[in-house]
Amino acid sequence: MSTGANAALNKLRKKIFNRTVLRGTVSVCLCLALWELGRAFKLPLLEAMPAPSEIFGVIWKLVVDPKFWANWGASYQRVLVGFLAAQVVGIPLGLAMATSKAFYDISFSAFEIVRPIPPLAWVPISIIFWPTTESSIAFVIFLGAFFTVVINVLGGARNIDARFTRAAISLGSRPSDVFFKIVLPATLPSIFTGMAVGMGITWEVVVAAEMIAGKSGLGYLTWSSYVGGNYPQIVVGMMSIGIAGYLSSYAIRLLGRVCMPWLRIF
Amino acid sequence: MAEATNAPRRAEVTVEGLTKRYGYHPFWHEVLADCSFTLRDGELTVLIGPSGCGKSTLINLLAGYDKPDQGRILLNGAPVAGPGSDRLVVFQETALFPWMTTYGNVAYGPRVARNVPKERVDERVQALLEKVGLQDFKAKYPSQLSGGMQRRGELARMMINDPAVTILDEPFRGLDAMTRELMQEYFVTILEERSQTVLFVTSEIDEAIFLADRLLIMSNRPGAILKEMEIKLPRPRNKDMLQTEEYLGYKREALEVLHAEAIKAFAGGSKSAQDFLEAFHKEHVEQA
Amino acid sequence: MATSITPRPAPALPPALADLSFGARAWYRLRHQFTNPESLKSLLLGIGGVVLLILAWWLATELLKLPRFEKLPGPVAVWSEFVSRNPPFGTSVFTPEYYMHILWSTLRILVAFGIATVLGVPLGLFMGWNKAWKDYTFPILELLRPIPVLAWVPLAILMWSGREEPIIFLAFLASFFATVLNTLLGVESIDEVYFRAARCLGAKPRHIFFKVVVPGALPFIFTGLQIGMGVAWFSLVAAEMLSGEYGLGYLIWDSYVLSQYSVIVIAMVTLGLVGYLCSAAIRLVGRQLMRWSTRGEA
Amino acid sequence: MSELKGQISIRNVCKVYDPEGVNVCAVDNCSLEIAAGEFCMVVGPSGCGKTTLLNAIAGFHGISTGEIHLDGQLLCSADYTTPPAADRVVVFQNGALFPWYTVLENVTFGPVVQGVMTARQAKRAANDLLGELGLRDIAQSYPGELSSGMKRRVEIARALMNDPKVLLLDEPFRAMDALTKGVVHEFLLQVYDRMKKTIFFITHDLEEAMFLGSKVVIMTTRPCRVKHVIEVDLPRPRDFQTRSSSRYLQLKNQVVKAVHEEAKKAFEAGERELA
Repeated sequence: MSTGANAALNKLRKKIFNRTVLRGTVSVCLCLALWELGRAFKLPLLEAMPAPSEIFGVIWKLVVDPKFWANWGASYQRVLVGFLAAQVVGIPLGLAMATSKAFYDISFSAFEIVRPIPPLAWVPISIIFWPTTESSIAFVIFLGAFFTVVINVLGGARNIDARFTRAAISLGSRPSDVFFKIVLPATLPSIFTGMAVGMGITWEVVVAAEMIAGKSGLGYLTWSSYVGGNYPQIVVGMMSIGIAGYLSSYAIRLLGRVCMPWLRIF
Repeated sequence: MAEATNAPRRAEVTVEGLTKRYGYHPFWHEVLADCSFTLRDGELTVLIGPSGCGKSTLINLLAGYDKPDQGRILLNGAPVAGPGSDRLVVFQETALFPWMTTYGNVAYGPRVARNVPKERVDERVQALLEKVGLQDFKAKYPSQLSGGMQRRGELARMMINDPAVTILDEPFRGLDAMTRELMQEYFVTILEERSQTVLFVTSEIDEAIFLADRLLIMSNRPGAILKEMEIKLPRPRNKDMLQTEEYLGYKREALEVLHAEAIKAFAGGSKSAQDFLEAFHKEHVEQA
Repeated sequence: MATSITPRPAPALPPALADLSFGARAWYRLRHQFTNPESLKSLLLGIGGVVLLILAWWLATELLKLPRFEKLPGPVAVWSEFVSRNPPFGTSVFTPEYYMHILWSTLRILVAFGIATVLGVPLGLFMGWNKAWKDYTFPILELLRPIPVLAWVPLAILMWSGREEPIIFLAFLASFFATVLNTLLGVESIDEVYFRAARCLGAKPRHIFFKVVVPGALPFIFTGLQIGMGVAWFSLVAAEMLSGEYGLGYLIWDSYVLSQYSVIVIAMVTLGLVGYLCSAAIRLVGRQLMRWSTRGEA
Repeated sequence: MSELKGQISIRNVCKVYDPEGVNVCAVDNCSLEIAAGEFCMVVGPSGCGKTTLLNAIAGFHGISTGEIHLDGQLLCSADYTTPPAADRVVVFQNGALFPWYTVLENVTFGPVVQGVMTARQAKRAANDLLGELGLRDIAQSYPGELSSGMKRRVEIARALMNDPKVLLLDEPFRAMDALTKGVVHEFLLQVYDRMKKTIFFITHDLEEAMFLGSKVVIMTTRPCRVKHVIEVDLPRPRDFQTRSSSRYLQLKNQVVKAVHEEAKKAFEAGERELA
């Protein structure tokens, strides 16, 4: 075979079979074993937890159950709506605050007063205000991501190296050129940071909101398993939330790589 | 030649009594105080001064990014109101836009000007990239280029706009000694060829004398022009000239002035002035 | 030819204003804030923004009684509850209950945050310092991290028998992940050159740990602690809403259930304020511990 | 002064990196003898592999073939590397003073961690050394408060505090302007004249090399190999006047051309590599 293919194969082999991976596998296996034995030997804390062996049984039952996947769909839908709304409102707001000093002055202090309130503290107000449970959950999700997005966009857009905007002006740019060709691309990394962090918060809020007030979704599944005494299903619910959250962040990272080719290489 | 413009543009910049303060009373810093000088048409003027003396402020004022508190700047007799494409700044280190390829960076000026047909832009960009030896790198992003290549990219981006006045703000800062030397020789050939009005700002005395037609020495905060020197080394310049008696004479003369300034800067708490003072002490006071 | 290497003595600092007292500087700064048209304008605009926000709230809820908004508590109702000696809903600056709630939440945060710091900082430091440690622990951390802390609620209730423990456990968990990961990042951000310098000066591993790793990671550790404090409050509120007897989160939920809507707003604002103060305290400690970085810039 | 220590002999050293299965030869069959107490300058374009050599001597990484000896003892070979120790102290390119310690704490770091002095002894010794080198006034400052020239001096003092056999300097004055460099050069020369340590000094600045060194080793660009060795027989102690002596100019003219050629080649090769 060609040496190139061989080298690539070697590289792959090195990537998979090395000490780091081995050690990681060992420790994860050890943890699983401890968890399993914890239930059998009634170790403190672990005693009450459903053991991995019980969980596997539940997983097989759930994977073929369409209702389980409907919960995934419900959570994703909420996340998407709240998250997108936060981007659509937050990014322009952050950019506006960064580009107009007067607007920054007038809005920033009000913004900073509201920001430290944890998003979940808004739940009751949101329930009172919005007509349906669904819309009130969406509103809290929106709030969770919104503040992070605005702060990140604002920070990114305000910290653009003045040399870039000045160089652009010297080269004959109009204000619209400066905004679209300089400010926007220069803020893009911060926008994506904000999105990634916001996505994390979004999932936290979705889970909590579904537990408190939901009728469907992965958070609801987890909570109802607890209420219904189906303890292994709690862990499956948690795992599903973890995987779903991870997939969402991964999607954002992927989008970031596509949108910012100049950061890709080094 | 790509930038075969019709007639050579005349550009003379006169700076009169420029004063600029930052902060608030009584804590304001008077960065420039009654600073006056002229950039003559077609001449390469080098401005040198201790670090933190207000050189960057002066550049911002000249380019129109900032407004002076007193005094005025005249370009061919007309006052400067704001930034304009007749004056172009090449910034410290590099200000190539990291999100554009080399090609995109060089083509930026004509693209936003929107008055040159696309093919013509392409032709000029290609020619300029070739001239600075970056034709193979036009699809690369600035972070993929070496320090020297980034500086040449800047040069191409500057030349395509063909500004009447070019302001270079310590463009070689952050390069290693060898690249720096190569870049100095490279820039001097290009600038000699263009023979337009150029203000080159630096804090390195050797670099300053090597490049200059005229040397302006700036005082420490608040900045003003302390001394003007005509550098009459023959052109085209080369590095061998740095050994001549004539050059050493210029250097000595400039250092005397800078030394007095560095003492003041040091007294004002500047860290880098300390190095300068010691260097001067070694080279001149002990020699005597 | 002089042979001494002595640098020339530093001339005395002449700037007339350098020795002004802190108070005088503060006074001038304040005066500038009010006399300089630019800063006065932004100050006024800032105040105007807050006033506008409250005004809009008042207009929507109490004056115009817009649809949907009319159900929300208005600023006047909230304020009158808050400063009343005999509040209709039982929560104001004069009632001990108000302070009990604050105290309970703060205590829980302190315990959870304290444990998270005591466990998380050393773990992060070890992980960054020793490759084997990181290889063994990092995958577990990475597997657990994507699970939102609040998804742990049911499990936490199962694991811990008491009423307090699950709440504290959740706040701890949130803050723990932030602390560990930032500490790890901090150690990995230390320039390799410092390790090399220490080694060629003869430092043994324990010296490298205490004299390079710990101080070098300090800036990131404090960033981690700040984030940790934020998320600890975040999950505490949720946990208190779900189960609890005291605490600001409980107060919010309880007031909602009892339809004492103005108390919700009081609790929310208090929550924001207390959370902000906690972060400010961490910042202050950080600045004290890292004087080398602030002094260098002077 | 008693007998000098710190004789280094580098014999047929090769260093091959293996990033992703592609062999990159950084140092190729490099041999060099440095006498005890010699001021040896190694000149070559940046990125040519000089630092690899220095790191091998310091013990930061091993070598692929060949041997390096220090005072007759094996320092490293293909299958053995002596870990870094205080007999070979490195002064780094961008400086490695611990920013979280004061100058005094930085200087006492070595003896205290090695356990050869108590903290108090070390403090006294450090104060003496700082005084001797004219740095006493800044003993309580943090590195962030010092000018770049001062920082390098403190770093050299920190190295000397350990009484090393060899000082390894890795382009320590790289980012300095010409004037500042001049001061630190004289500082280093006076340190050398007083302490007579073996110095292994990497630079890409030929002037610096000629001015400081007793021996200038010129390296080729990747892979790194010895191209010329020039004995600089300028008298010591040297000072700024040395630079204008006829012997200096003569020696300089002799080597400038050859090196400049190598430098240009490296510069162009570097650009080609990026393409």
